[in-house]
Amino acid sequence: MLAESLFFSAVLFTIGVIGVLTRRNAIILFMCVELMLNAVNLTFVGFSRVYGAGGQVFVFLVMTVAAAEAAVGLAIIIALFRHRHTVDLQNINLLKG
Amino acid sequence: MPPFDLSIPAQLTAALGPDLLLMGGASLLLLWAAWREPSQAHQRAVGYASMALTIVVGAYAIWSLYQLRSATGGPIAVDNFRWMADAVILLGTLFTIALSIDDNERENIPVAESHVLVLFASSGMMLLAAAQDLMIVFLGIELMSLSVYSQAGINRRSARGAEGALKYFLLGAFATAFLLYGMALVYGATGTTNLADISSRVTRLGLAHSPLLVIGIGLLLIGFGFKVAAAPFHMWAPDVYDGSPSPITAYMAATVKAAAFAALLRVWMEAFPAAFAAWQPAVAGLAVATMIVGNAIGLAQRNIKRMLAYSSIAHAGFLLVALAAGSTQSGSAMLFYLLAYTLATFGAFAVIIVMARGNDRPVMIDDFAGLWSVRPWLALGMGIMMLSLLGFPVFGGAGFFAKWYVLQAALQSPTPQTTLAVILVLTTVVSAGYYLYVVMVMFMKPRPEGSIAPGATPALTRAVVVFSVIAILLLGIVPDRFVRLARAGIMHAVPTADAAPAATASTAGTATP
Amino acid sequence: MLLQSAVSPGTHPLAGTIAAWMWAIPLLPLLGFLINGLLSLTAVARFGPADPTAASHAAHGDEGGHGDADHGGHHAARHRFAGITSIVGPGVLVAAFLLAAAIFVRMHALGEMSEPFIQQYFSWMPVGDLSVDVAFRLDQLSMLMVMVVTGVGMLIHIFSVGYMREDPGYPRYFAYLNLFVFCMLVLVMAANYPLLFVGWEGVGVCSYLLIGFWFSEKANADAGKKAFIVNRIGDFGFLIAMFLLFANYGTLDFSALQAVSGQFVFGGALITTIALFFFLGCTGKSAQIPLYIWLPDAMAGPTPVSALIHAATMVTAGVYLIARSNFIFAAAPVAGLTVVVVGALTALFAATIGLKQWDIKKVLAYSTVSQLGYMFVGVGAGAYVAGVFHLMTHAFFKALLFLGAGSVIHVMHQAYHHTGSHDDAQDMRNMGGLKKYMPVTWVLMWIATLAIAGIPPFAGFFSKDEILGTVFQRAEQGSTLAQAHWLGLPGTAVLYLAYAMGLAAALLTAIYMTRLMLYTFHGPNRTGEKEREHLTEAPWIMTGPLLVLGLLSAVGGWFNLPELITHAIPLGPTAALEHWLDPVVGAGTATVVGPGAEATAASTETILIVVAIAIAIAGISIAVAVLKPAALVPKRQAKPEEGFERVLANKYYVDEIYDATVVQGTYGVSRNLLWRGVDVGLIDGLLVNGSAWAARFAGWLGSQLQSGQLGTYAWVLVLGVLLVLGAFHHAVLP
Amino acid sequence: MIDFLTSIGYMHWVLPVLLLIPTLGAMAIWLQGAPGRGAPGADDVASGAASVPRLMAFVTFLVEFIVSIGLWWTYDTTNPGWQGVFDVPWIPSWGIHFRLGIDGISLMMILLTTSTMVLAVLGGWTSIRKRAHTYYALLLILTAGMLGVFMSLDLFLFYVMWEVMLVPMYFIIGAWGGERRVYASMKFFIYTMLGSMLMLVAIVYLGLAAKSPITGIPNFNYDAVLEHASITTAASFWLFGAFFLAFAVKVPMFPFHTWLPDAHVEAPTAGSVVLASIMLKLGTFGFLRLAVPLFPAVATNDTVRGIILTLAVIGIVYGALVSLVQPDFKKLVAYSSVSHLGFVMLGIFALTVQSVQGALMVMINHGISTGALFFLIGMIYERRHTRLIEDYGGIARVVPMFAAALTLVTFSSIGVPGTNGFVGEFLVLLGAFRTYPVFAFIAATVVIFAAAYLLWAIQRILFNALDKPVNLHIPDLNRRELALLVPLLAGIVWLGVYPKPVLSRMETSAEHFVQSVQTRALHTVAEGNN
Repeated sequence: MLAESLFFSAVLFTIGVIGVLTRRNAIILFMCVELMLNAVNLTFVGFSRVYGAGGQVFVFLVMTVAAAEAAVGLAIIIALFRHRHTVDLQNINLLKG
Repeated sequence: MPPFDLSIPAQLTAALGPDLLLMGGASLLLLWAAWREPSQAHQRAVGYASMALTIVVGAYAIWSLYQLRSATGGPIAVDNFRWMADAVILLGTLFTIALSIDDNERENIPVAESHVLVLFASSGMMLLAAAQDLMIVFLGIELMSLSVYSQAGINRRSARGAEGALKYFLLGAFATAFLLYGMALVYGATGTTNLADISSRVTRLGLAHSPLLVIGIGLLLIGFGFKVAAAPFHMWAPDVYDGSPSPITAYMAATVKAAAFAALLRVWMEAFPAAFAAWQPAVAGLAVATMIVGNAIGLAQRNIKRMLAYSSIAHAGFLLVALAAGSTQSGSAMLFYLLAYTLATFGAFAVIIVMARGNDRPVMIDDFAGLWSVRPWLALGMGIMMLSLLGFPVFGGAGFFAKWYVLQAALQSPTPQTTLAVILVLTTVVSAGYYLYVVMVMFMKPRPEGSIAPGATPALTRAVVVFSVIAILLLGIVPDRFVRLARAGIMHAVPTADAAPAATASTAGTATP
Repeated sequence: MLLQSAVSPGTHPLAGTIAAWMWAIPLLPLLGFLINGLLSLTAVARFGPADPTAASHAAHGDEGGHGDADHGGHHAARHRFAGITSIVGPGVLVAAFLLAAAIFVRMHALGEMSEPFIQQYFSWMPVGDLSVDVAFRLDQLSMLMVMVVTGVGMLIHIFSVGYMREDPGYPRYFAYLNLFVFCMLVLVMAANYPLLFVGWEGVGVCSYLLIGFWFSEKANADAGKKAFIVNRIGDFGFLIAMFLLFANYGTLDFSALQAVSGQFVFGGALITTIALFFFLGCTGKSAQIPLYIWLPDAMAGPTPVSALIHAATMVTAGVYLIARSNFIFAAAPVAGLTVVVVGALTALFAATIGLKQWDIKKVLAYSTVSQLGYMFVGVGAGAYVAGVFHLMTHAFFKALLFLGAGSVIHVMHQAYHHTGSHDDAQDMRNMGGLKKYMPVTWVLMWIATLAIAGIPPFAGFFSKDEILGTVFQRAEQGSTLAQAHWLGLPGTAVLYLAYAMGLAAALLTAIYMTRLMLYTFHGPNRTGEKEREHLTEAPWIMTGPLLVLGLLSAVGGWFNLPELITHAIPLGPTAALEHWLDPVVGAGTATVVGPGAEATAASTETILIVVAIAIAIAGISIAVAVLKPAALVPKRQAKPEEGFERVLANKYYVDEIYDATVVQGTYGVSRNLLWRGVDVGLIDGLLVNGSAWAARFAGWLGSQLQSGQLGTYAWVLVLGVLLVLGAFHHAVLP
Repeated sequence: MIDFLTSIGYMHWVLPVLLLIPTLGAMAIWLQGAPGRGAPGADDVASGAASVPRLMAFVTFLVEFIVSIGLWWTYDTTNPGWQGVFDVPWIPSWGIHFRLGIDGISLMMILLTTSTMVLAVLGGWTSIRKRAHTYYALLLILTAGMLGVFMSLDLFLFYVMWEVMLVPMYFIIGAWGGERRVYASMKFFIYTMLGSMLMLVAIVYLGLAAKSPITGIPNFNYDAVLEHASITTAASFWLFGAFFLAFAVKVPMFPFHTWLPDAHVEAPTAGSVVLASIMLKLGTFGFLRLAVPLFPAVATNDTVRGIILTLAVIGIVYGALVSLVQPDFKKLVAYSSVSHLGFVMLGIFALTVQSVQGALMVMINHGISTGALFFLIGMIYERRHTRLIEDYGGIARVVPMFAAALTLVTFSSIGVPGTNGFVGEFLVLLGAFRTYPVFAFIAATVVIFAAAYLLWAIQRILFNALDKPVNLHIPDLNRRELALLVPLLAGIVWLGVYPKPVLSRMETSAEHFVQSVQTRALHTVAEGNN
């Protein structure tokens, strides 16, 4: 089971990465990141089967933090939307050089 | 010594007293901040209170430092390195709040919570400095990052601020995922998240070549590399620094970096010394790339905040050299460097705050033209900051000793990093191209016709500049006391990278501040 | 006193006598230099305002003052310190000469003096095993030179009082002239090569200053600079020779070197190289091929300067140097032959140019070059006495010729000055028939002309004859020179050739000198009608010294009469000079002559003398027969020369060739290749600014990547992930 | 004199005091007026605001000079070791001491510095018209830095002092310089820094190589590094290279010289004088003090020596040839410095007593002569605001005193015997000829070119026709300028005629240098063979 879960989580993680690389919408991008985090959670859980509860504690920590992150992130996206009326990242390049 | 038992209140306060004080105080201040209508007076009052809290916590941390307590193992480190790092972090916090109070007023951001956010971020940083467990590292990083993400966008009227915050947040979260994955793999390889246990298991089980561990270290390096803005994970930094309010930029450039480096060093030195050979080339490569990228692109900047952003990237490269050396000196060199860098960065940003024009308009280097003729003291202060960042002796004060220390660490390594040292100094020469450009513009260009003199320097901002200048110059003349303090801050695990376990106990045990 | 504190030990016969004062001989002119120099500066010093920047903004109201200080010597009033200078300037020379004469008398009274009298004053450059002292050496050779320098110098100083008194730069002139004499005395009295070099360069500096004395004319300033630089080429050789000596023999002191001269490998490469480099120095200072080009230009200086520096003393320093270094040259026959060849070539070559010059001073200048060639033929052939003898007689008659020419120029100048004409006061085509107006000068000039042409019993005859005779002897008798080979030619052939060239040059000398006399003093007068009224004899202060020199030119030969003559007519002591100089150059001469040389048969000697006289007379006759002073037209109406005459008048275009190749070549390479190419282009442009540009460009490139697009950042980040993980690759592999 | 000085313990305190005086002076001047007083950009000379700081600076420098002059007598010429040693721990954790001391070489350099600086203030008396306070303060700091380099007996301290000089000079060029001052100052700074930064690495390396085996603390003490640093042969080549680069830039040796013409041309008079007279000597001093003694085997290695000597000789000839075609008089003198400093390098690396002594003499002489040349250029520039040679012509008629001074200085620079210039060049060539005749031979050709470029230049300035009306009313030297030139002219003649007092003070040190380098080089080679 360990190998499968590790492989699966790696695939999930990669999908997340590809998503980040290819999508242009801030919210979708953020979702892809969440996907990556959850992939990692899966890894932790997988390893927990071998090593005991430590990994699972970590998973709870990650979930909590991810929730907080979502709150902050969405707030930031809304703040930006108020200025630019878009969340398409291609149009967001005031800052460059 | 055995680890502290955190369930015993006395030992808990011994191990986490300053952190708890800061978190508790910050929570109370948050309530107070939210209690009243937003106003400049309120913002200022909360700011003062935050500063007072910071000073108290700082005093507590320094007092702890002099208690000479130490413990090995456990999730929380109690050693001099931690308290020293705390002191540097809290100094940055104090500066940030002081500058924020003035900057909020000038930019008309009556948000009292901004100071509290700084306090929360700092408590995350203090956790990072103390973390001896990957979980604590993660917790600290996220606590710090989330607060700083919000900080970056605190000026809600600024489109640039919002854009910066978004970029920071998205890329930060993205990088965090790598960091986390790295932690998972390390956990998978060793079965523990405790740094000391990781180290002992790597040695005991001969895991130095285990793919899981090695990939895990690599991903951790990426995560930390993002936080310290090492190339090629640096791309966020210039944009975010550019968009954020100046005090926050300074905070990100100096203090966030300090905390991230403290954690990076601890993780690397305590958990992975046995894998030195595995990670050293990568860290060295990262250092080289960062030094070159930061200093080269810095040359092309005309916006001073972006210039300082690249400068900050370059400094991350210099600090990575100390890490790549993996010598007994690395830790203390890094601490000293971070202190000097904090002073110079905050000083520089304080001047930038004075020069700001508002209206979301970036401050350009050419805005400093002829500053000497209208605000000579300010120009002088900025000149000293620039020379300090350049690492120039006497006139740049502490900056030079910082660089000297890093060089010494690099060359004193069991595998002397001569190439890194040479690249360090050569890229430093390149950096002279942009630091001196600022100096040149201030002192050698005429003030453009019809340009308005910058407004009066607010008291706190001035205090930051004056304090930084004096501290930099003093440290540049009599650094010995601080060198000894920084030396005492070497962690117990560090010397194992030297493959000299016998020295471990003696260094940590006998060192006195 | 510092200078007396370190006098050499008192065992020498001259110790404790008047000779102990020999340090004062050069110091007197130095004193004169200081006084005159201060006078000169005091007179013109006018302190500027305390704040020159502020002053320069508001300066233009201040008219007058500086503008009238015309150094051209045409319209200015007499210098306000002229009186003091007239006394101090020549006075120090008179004193120096009297002192020198007193020492000479004392020395002469000693009879034989085998060891030089050396005074050490202080240590100049004591470094490690090098010890260069400031020390003067008085021996027979330096005594002779001191006498010539102070004596002729004194006369020319006196002459200058008349010649230069109206010049606004009068004290400056005497300051330079005194300084020159000081340097020349250091040169001849020095006890070691470095100190000799001090004098050697010092006279060059003074020559530079005096040639460019009227510096407002670009040509004069150019001439001074040219003289100095060309001399420096020679000095380079001198320096190398010194370095070679020190590197191989560890000393530069004459006595010490003479003591180790036993170590010299006769005819060895080292000693030959040393001698040749010394000779390179001589070609510069003494205007020999290929470095003679500066001397004719040097005539831009005041005429007494030409007489003193560029005829009588400085230019003969090379001859002195070889005589002084006879122990080196004697050991290097190839170098000796080189000296002979160069000397003979120069003598002939310069004489041909002298044939077609119109400027009276230029004729004399080429004549000087030519006569110097003779001297080198002499010293090169190991006839050190003959060379020095000719040096001395030449000093007399050439000084006389120059001063006579100076008188003529002075008078012409005065005449033009009165009428406001701007014609060339030195061009012989503008003169003619001056014997009517300047009879004394005319007579004296003829004496000098006969002397230089080699008509007995005038001085030049004896010295020139001795040189030519010795060269012939060296060839005939199988001396070391004759046995050596020069560029594959046997030494004998070279010497015979040199003898023949010497004779040819003697013929030409007689011709061009007669030409000079005919065009200047004979025939109809070609000055304008108005000018003619002002033509008159120069004042006595000028003709007085001429008379003394005339006397010396006439009887100078008595100093060293050949045995052949004294045998026939007991005129005086036989070969007095040879005996006098024997302690200094005797050994060197003996080395050159080699063992087993026989005396030349009296009959051969007689034939040589007859040939020489015949050639001199032939030259004069040809000139008188061919040249038609009456047919000359003034310079303004003259047609340019044609054919080979033109080549001669243009001095074989040597200056032009040098300029086009060496000078312009150096400038071209320096400007276009080194400065613009290497410095500005390669080092600064490509490497320095190029690397700065490259760094900036890299920065710009990097900042272009910083596009502001989050997508790009993410891609770069992931790329970084791959790179970092790749960097860990090695750790996983076994 | 000696008794009096001994009675006040002169040698014990003089070195730190020499550093202290200018530092305090700088602070006093700056606090007295800058940056508060006077409108920026105002003409401080005209308004009188400059009179106080320049007087303070002058007095400070005069005091400094008077204090330093005692060294002339108290220096013990028989003692080859360090004298006047002052040693206090500075950063003990890093094994860094504030250790000062002098030998005969640094003695002369210190005296050259203190005397030149007095004149340098006089030279800028009226030409520094803006921000006078800061200018004089910087000049004093600069002096402290330069003196510090000459005195340092700790590698770290040496480096610090080395860099300390850089900033004041950067500002002096950049803020008070000519039209292209910004470019020139930046180039100067970065060029020099590039050189010195690698030296920094080398110094750290050396300090660590000499670290205490017990405490592990590095040791930067010069003598300790000299005696105890254990360096492999390969490393010593690299380290020498680092020092070489730092010093070669400063000297400057061909091809690292291109910062010099720009810096010289743009710097104000005192800046040019300090650059030429003192700062360039720091490079050659660095070779004498650090690069060669620390790595004798490398410095005497045939290839390395061949390369350095080749560069030196190229510099000698090249500098002279390029000088020949310069239209700007200051630039001409700058390139001539390249040539002269080439002689110093030739002398040092020829490694004979004569050549080293000669090199030291050239260092002093170049300080005097080129300093004087820059003063003179500054004076005429102040009057006419042009440095182009072709803008002058025939001015000897209107400024005879200036002309006389310039002519004498020119002769000195050409190396006419009887002036100081000859003694140095003669000794260098004479000494070098013993070991490297070919190099010396080529170098000696410069006697020709030097005459050519300088005489041609002064001819076009002083002589020829006075054909430009604007030159008709140039005022001659004023009393201050004359007073400043007289010591220099006297020095030119004194050192040309009687250099023995100077030579004898440097002799022990020069001999010690040559001998120790040669014996230690042999020793090192022998060790390497074993």
